[in-house]
Amino acid sequence: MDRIRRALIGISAAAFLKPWEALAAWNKEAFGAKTAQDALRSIGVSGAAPTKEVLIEAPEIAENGAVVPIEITSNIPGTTSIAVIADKNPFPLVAQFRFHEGAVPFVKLNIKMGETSEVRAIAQAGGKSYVATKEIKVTIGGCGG
Amino acid sequence: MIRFSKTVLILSGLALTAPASAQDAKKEIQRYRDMVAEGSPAELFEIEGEALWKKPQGPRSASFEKCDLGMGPGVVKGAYAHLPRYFADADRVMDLEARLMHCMMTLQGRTAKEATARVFGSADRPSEMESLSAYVASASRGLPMEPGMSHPKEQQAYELGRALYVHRAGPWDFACTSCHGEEGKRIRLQELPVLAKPEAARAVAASWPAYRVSTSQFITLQWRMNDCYRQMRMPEPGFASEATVALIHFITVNGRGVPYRGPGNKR
Amino acid sequence: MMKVLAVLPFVAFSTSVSAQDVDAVLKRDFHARGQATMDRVVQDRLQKLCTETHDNPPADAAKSIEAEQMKTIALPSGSLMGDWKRGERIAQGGRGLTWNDKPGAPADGSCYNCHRLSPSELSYGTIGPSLTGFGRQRGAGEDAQRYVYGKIYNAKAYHACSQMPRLGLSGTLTEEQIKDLVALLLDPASPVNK
Amino acid sequence: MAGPMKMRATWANGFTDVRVLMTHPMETGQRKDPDGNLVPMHFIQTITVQLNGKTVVDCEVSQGVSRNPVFSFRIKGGARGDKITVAWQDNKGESNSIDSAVA
Repeated sequence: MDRIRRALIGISAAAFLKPWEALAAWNKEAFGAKTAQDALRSIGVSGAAPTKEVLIEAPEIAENGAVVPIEITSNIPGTTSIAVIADKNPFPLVAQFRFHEGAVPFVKLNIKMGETSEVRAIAQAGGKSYVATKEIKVTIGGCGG
Repeated sequence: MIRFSKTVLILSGLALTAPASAQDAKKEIQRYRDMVAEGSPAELFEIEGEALWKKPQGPRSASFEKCDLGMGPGVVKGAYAHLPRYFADADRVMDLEARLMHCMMTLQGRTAKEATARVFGSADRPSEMESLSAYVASASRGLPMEPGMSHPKEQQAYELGRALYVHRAGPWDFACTSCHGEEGKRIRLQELPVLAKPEAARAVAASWPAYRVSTSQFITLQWRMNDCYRQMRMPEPGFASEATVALIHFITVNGRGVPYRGPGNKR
Repeated sequence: MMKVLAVLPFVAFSTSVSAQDVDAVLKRDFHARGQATMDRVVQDRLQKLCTETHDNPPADAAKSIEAEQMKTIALPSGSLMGDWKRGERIAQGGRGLTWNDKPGAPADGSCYNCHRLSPSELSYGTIGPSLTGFGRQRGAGEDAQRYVYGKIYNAKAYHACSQMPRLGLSGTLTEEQIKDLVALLLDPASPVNK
Repeated sequence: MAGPMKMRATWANGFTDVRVLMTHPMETGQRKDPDGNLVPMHFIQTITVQLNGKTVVDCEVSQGVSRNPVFSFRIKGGARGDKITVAWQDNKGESNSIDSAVA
C-alpha cells in the first residue's frame, strides 16, 4: 500500500500536492526492529563513530517514562539526518529526522521509555555515521501534582 | 500563546555521569520538569475548550457565551483569577467548575445529573469540564489571583476548608496534613506543598489546572481533591460540592496575589 | 469587623467551624463508592483527638490512646520473619482500600511512598524516616521483630497521632504480609541492610 | 476528524524556531483499556516541515513518541511573514496540517 502511494505521489504533479501528500514513506523494517543493532542496520548505519559533536540534552532522571524530553543538536557540518534510539524500548528506533537545505540539524521531542536505558542519537553526514549516547533513569513518581 | 524558551545547548556536553547525590537527583528532576514544561500540550485543551465555550448545547441549545463567571455575562478574561467567589444568584461560593455546572443547568437547560455524568475525562476523551477549564483559566494568564474573601459566605468557605484540611478520618487516619502538613516532605519523588502556607499555596494557585504528563490528561483542582480523597481511602466527595469548593477556596486564598501563569504541567 | 476580616484572611475568624459542622458536611457532601463506604467518614476517638489537637495531644491523653491501641496488637506465635523479596514488592506497591480497588484483592504497604528502604530505589518518600540499614542497626532478634511487626500492625500504639496508617488493624495487610515486611527491614540478606 | 494542532514560528538572530503541538493518542498497541482489551496501534508515522512550500525537515516516527507530540525544529534564515507548514500522517491514513506565518 505504501509503495503504491509512493508511486502515485511520484507521478502526480508536485504543485497540486496537499501538504501531507509530500510526506515520506515510513520505514517499516527499521521501526519494527526489536534491537538497536537491527534498527541501525535497517536505516543503513554501521559502525557509527562516537562523537562529542552530537549533543543530547536530556535530564538524567525522568520522573515519568511516558514523557522524556530530549533535545539533539549535531554540530557536524553537512548533517543530513538524526535518528533517535532508546535501547531498551520494545521497538528501539523512535524517530528519524532528515534535514534538507535550510534546516538546522536540531530537534526537540518527547519520547516514551519503558525503563532506564541508554538513549542514542545517530547523525549521518557525508556518508558517515556518528553517535552520542546518554543514560536516562526512569523512576516511579508520587501521586501526581 | 505558546511559551517559547530559547534552548540551551551548552549544557548538554557536560554532566554525563550518573548523579552521585540526592542533591544531583533533585537538580536533574527539576531539569526534567523544566524541559517538559517548555512544550506543554495544555494549549491543545485550551483550543478545544474555546470551541466548546462557543458551541450551542443542551435542551436550550445555548452556548456559554452568556455564562457569568463573575465578571459579567460572557466575560472570560480575568474571570478565573477571581474564583472561587460568592455568587448571589446561587447564594453560594463557587469555583470554576461549580460555576460552569451552574451555567450548564441554568443557560443550557441541562440536568445536574447530565452535567456531572462525566466530569473527569481520560487521555482518549477529555471531559467537557476539563477543556472548558483550560480555556477559561488561560484567559487569566498574567493576572493576579484574587479569590473572593469579602462576603461572609466566602469567609465561611475558607474556614470550612481550613477545618477539612486537618480533619483525620478513614481507615488510614489521613487528613490533608498527613502529606501536606510539613515542609520539605515528599511522596516518592513528588514534593508536597504545605497548602496552609502562602509560599506553597501560591505555586498551586498560579499553575492549576494543568496537563499531567504521566496520564496525558488535563486535570483540574476538583480532580485533585477527588483523587486525594481516593488515596486517603475515603468515600468520594461530591463534584463541586461545598466541601471540595471550600478546600479549593482555602488553598487559593492562601496563595492569592500571585500572577496566574497556568494552565501548568504536572508529573 | 467585616473590613478587618477582609484584609486579614490569615487570622482566625469568628466564623469558626466546629467538629460537628465538619461531620455534617462530610455526611452531606460525600457518598459511598465501591468499598469506600460512608462509615469511613465517622471519626474514632483517636482521630478526633488528633484532629482537635493538630496532632499534638496532651501527654496523658496520648498515653491513654497508645495503651488502648497497644491492646489491638496480637503478635503471632513463632518467627515473625517472612520473605524479604515478597516484602520488597509489598513495600513498592500502593494498591488497596480505595474506591477503585477490587474489594478483597490483596493490598500493598505503600512503604516507599513515605520511607527510604532499599538504597537502589531512587524514588522514595520522606514523610517517614529513612529505614535504610534498619536491621543493621537494630539486629534481627526477637525484640526487633516484635517491635517492627507491632509498629506496622498499629503505628498508633507507639505514637498516638503518627501519620502512619494502622496497616494491620485497618485490614490493609495480612499477618503474612507484615511478616514479609519485617524480613525486608531486618533480614541481613535484605537489600535494606546491604 | 483529527484533534487540534498548534504552532508557533518565531524569527530571531537569523534563525526561525518552530514549535508544533499535535493532538494524537500515539497508541503503542500494547496498552489495555479499562476492560482489559488491547487498544490497537495508532500513531503518527510521518511529519513534514515546509518553509514557503519547500520541505526543510521530514521525519519518520514510531509509537515511541509521547502522546500529544511536541516537536521543535530550527531553520536557518526565514523571515517574518514566511509561511511554515507542518503536516502529519498516521498509520491509519489519518492526517492533519497547520500553517502559520513566522512572527
